[in-house]
Amino acid sequence: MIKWFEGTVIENIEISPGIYKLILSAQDIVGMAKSGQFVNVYNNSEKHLLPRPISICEINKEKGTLTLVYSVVGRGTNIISQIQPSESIKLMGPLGNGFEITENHGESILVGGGVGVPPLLELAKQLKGKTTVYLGFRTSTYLIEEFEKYCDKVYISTEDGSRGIKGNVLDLLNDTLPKGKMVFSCGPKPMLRAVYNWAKDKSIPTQLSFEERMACGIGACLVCTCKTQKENENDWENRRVCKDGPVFLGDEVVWDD
Amino acid sequence: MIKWFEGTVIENIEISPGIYKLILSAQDIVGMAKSGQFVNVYNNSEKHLLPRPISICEINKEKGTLTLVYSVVGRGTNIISQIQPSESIKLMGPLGNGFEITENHGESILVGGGVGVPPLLELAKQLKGKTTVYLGFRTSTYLIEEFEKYCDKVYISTEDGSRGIKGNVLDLLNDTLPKGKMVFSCGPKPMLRAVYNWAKDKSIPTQLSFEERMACGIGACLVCTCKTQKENENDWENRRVCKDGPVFLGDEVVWDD
Amino acid sequence: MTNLKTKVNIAGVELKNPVMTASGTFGSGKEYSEFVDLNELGAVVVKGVANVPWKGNASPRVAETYGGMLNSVGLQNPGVHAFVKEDILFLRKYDTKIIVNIAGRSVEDYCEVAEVLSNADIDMIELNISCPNVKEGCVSFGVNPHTVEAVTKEVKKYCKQPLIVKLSPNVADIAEIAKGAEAGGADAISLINTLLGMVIDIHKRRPVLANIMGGLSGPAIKPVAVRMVYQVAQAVKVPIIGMGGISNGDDAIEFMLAGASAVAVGTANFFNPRATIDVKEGIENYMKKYGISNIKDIVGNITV
Amino acid sequence: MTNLKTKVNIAGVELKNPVMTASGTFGSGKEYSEFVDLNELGAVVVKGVANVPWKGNASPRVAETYGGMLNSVGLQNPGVHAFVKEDILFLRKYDTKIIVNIAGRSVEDYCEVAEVLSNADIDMIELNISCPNVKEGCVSFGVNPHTVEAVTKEVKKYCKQPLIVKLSPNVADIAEIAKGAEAGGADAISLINTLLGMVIDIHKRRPVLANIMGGLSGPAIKPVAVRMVYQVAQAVKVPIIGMGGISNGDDAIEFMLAGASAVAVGTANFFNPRATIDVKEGIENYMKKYGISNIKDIVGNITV
Ligand SMILES: Cc1cc2nc3c(=O)[nH]c(=O)nc-3n(C[C@H](O)[C@H](O)[C@H](O)COP(=O)(O)OP(=O)(O)OC[C@H]3O[C@@H](n4cnc5c(N)ncnc54)[C@H](O)[C@@H]3O)c2cc1C
Ligand SMILES: Cc1cc2nc3c(=O)[nH]c(=O)nc-3n(C[C@H](O)[C@H](O)[C@H](O)COP(=O)(O)OP(=O)(O)OC[C@H]3O[C@@H](n4cnc5c(N)ncnc54)[C@H](O)[C@@H]3O)c2cc1C
Ligand SMILES: Cc1cc2nc3c(=O)[nH]c(=O)nc-3n(C[C@H](O)[C@H](O)[C@H](O)COP(=O)(O)O)c2cc1C
Ligand SMILES: Cc1cc2nc3c(=O)[nH]c(=O)nc-3n(C[C@H](O)[C@H](O)[C@H](O)COP(=O)(O)O)c2cc1C
Ligand code: FES
Ligand code: FES
Repeated sequence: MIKWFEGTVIENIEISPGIYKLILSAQDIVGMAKSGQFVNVYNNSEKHLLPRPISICEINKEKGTLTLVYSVVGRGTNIISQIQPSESIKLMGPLGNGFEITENHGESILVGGGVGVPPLLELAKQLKGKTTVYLGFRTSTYLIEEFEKYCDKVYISTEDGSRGIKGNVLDLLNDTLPKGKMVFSCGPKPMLRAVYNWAKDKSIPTQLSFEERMACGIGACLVCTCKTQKENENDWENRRVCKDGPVFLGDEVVWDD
Repeated sequence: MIKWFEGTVIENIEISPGIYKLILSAQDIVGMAKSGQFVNVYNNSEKHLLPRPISICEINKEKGTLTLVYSVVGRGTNIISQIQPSESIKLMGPLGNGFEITENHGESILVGGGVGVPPLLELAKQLKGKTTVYLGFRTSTYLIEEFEKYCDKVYISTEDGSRGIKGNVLDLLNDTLPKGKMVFSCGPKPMLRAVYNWAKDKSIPTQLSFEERMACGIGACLVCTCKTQKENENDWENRRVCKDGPVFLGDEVVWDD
Repeated sequence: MTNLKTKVNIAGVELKNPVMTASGTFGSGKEYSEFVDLNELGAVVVKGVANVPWKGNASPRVAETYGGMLNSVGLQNPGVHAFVKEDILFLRKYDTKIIVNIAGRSVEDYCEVAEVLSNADIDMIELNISCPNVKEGCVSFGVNPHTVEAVTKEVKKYCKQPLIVKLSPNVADIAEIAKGAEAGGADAISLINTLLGMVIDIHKRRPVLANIMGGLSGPAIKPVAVRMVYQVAQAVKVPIIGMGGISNGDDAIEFMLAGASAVAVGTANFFNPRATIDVKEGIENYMKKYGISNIKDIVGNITV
Repeated sequence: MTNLKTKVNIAGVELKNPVMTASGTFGSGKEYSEFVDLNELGAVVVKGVANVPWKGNASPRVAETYGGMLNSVGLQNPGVHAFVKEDILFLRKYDTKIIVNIAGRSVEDYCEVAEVLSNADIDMIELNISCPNVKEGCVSFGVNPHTVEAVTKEVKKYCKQPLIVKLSPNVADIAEIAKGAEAGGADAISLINTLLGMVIDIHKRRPVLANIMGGLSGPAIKPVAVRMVYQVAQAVKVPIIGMGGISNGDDAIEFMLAGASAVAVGTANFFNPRATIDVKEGIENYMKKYGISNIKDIVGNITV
């Protein structure tokens, strides 16, 4: 069941330049939420109307809270960043399919880039086997300590070399050549493609979380699509990132553009 | 010189159900402002864009403040009513021609209806001779004490008879048959027409303040018009309420609709 | 005022109230049924279906604008056969009317869909000759009154249910187009579809939409929609279903006063998933406030 | 980046920057000169003038809408003779170009105004065949490419200054209309004028505007305007002046990327009297940010 409700803001702080951590009381949905799912954040502004999709970064079942970590890139996220503790905010969630966690994946490889980093945190917490994490940032980094708490190894890259290696997560993967039973990745499409190709080459299956511009967030309007292979057919179809995704298997995605 | 500037809110309180008194620090314009002029109040909402014209109710030159008294009727005035002291608000003013006060009008008759009452207060303060005031309200009344301070006689009508006589200002005029050298009036057009006809019958000249929907407020867009007689011609023209008005002589107005 | 009469009759089909969903914004009803009791709606108008599955346009397909949005979905749909198999059964569980929006690239396409649907358990067909996001067919049928008449007449032959013709606002004279639809046998007219628009990402220096242009919907277009409903109401006798930016009861009343017998809620669902219900309740509140017992007394009831 | 080249050349007239005022929203410049240094503007486009004084429509003439407004001024103006006597002298005190928008009820009317203006000290003439608020003439000329061509050709005969033709967005195919204007000899094309719209007061149950319908302007219409500028830029060779909802520099850049060589600011003046200056400065900031030294490099420079 997807819920549409008012969440109460517990904390909304800048954890890195332009990056905010928003903790929400969202009892209604924490019980259902999975890692890799997202919520739609509605806003009070009247100039723009569409909700903003933000991934779930952490789920705290005891406290009944969700943590979202988001980058302020435009009008909507800017408005969200100004919400004060104890104010309430309209939310819809949990949305999307989320990552598929089997009993024991054995060794898992997590690869996140930019705002693709936060959705991997809850996943990292829940994965049972050994987890190696690759996080790529432009300059400033965030959530590293949290990942270090839950993961066996955390590799970092920054574009300017200010922390970890200078380069991107692909450089890290090629440097360290991790082994694993599943790659989980979230980030910009070019990165996902590179991660997919890297993993395919090593015959490691991939679960990739996509971003696409959305309107409804629940599969009704068909504006958010990912080109995927049709089962048992030499044909493709446009599937809904918000409902059938955001997580797709790397092998089902048509990587032509 | 018309100024466009940020005024600071000193007080913004409900003085009667749905009627607010807004005191603004507006040093820039108090020196120039006249009774019967108005200001444009810009708003922070993004759903509606046009400024709201509100008459100047009081001018305090020592304190450098303006008082506006307004009724909350829709989205814009509702937003204005929520502004808190010490917040600032974009204003443009003083706008319009204002009432024409000659050295001594002798006896003046002031007639205000609804939100046409506030603009008469500053006028009442400034008029030198005897002033008789007629104020018409729907149910609740406001600013009466202030008028009583500055005027020789204040008559009140309410539609429900809750204060003063039950009826309207025309009933009051007809009951009391005041004498005067000038009638100043502000209120809804049907009231202005009735006041004009009443005064004309008694050969008393009228200065009438009109309301019209506006956009620019400074005479540039021509959306706010009052049909007036052309001088020395058997023809009429549409004059701008915001620039050529809001005060017109009753005799120059074409009363055909 | 205990008994508000909110029923409206569109071409012989009685809706319990005038509130519908706008095609393409409400899927086939299932997704929004988590937030909205579909029994409360006059009708559910489902996403356009064609004779065969359509893949739709490339992504991105949406761009937000001031008071609205552009979409360039391009009528992605699983085809009428999949629709008939999967969606009707779900909707029939609810006490609401089912209206199916149909898309085509040629008159034959439209007729084929209409034929399949004429034997399906649905209440009305809405002919979409107004989608700006598909190159062939669709909107090109919608900009000339003679073509509108011809395509309406042809499709009508295959319909057992009443036929609504949905008009494009991207025309110089909407009343002429509406007359064409009426002359072709339309049982009702719905309008407006989206206005053709474009948004450019000034930082990437390219259009936001992969398809370059898209259809503008939402509150921003409401004045254009109200005007067109009013113009069409003066020009035709068939009932009108009004839409374009309706977000609350007051908006719906505005369309009904302009001459619409029913209304549809589209983009508003995206920013308020319960928009349809808010519209319905808002209409009832207006009726109570002004002591209007029968909703029919609102339709076209303005003094000009 | 100390030397930003912001000059643009429209049909031989060099503007110091691409920012103009939109006709009808800026009077004859005097009112806004209290807030804006007119020397900072590329051009002032004045309110439409006709051969004789026009009284305009009845009041109310304005209705606010979501992200925009309707107006139904109906081209009230004191006539070209009064204009020539009073307003040119004022504007000539400033180092800015003067563009005069002309209105008419017939081709002869337009020609008469053009003839008077051709001997006046102004820089360009803008032919308004797109005002939705006047019944005769005006918009009726603007909806058919052949009429547009014919009226342009005729008026052009009387113009000594370059002629801009201003197009109506209330058409099915704006590119065809633009081609008509170009074929008729237009030296430049400006667009868009307002979209025809209507607002109903649901409490009084009557249209807000005395004239029933009016022209929709403001941010709400921007996506439609950008789309039309883009379409026209693909269709004609003459320079384009883009307008419709421009409120800041980013909006202006969007129009220029779509293909406009210059832009005009209309409704934004009403909610921000310094909008023209903000637009000008915003354009400069964009140029600096992206290291664009010559503004001409922005025009039409998108990847589709
Ligand atoms: C499933 C999903 C999960 C996401 N999770 C996160 C997250 O955890 N943290 C985070 O910082 N960001 C996340 N994003 C991206 C986030 O949604 C956008 O950054 C945000 O919508 C931008 O809104 P804006 O108003 O600030 O930007 P603007 O550019 O002003 O937005 C304009 C429009 O474009 C849309 N848009 C702009 N950028 C994106 C984008 N990258 N993806 C989707 N829509 C976009 C907006 O929603 C809006 O409709 C996620 C996106 C998706 C689809
Ligand atoms: C010169 C002048 C002086 C005024 N002085 C006062 C005053 O001192 N106190 C006071 O309470 N009101 C005054 N008014 C009326 C006041 O401007 C409107 O009540 C106000 O604009 C309503 O805005 P809204 O958003 O709350 O209402 P809405 O109805 O939501 O406004 C919608 C649009 O209509 C316009 N509008 C609505 N009603 C009026 C109206 N009566 N006159 C002009 N425009 C209107 C709004 O400005 C806006 O553009 C004055 C109007 C004018 C023209
Ligand atoms: C995402 C989206 C998809 C749409 N798909 C269709 C469609 O398939 N068929 C159709 O006739 N109209 C379609 N429309 C148009 C709407 O039904 C409606 O006419 C238009 O959006 C105006 O109403 P609104 O402003 O309330 O959204 C679509 C609109 C949107 C926003
Ligand atoms: C109040 C008003 C009056 C206008 N008068 C004219 C006019 O006289 N001639 C003309 O060609 N356009 C006129 N227009 C149209 C504008 O010049 C412009 O094309 C339109 O408003 C779109 O731009 P905007 O959204 O920036 O306002 C007028 C617009 C408004 C709002
Ligand atoms: S956002 Fe509507 S289907 Fe995905
Ligand atoms: S409001 Fe623009 S002229 Fe009066």
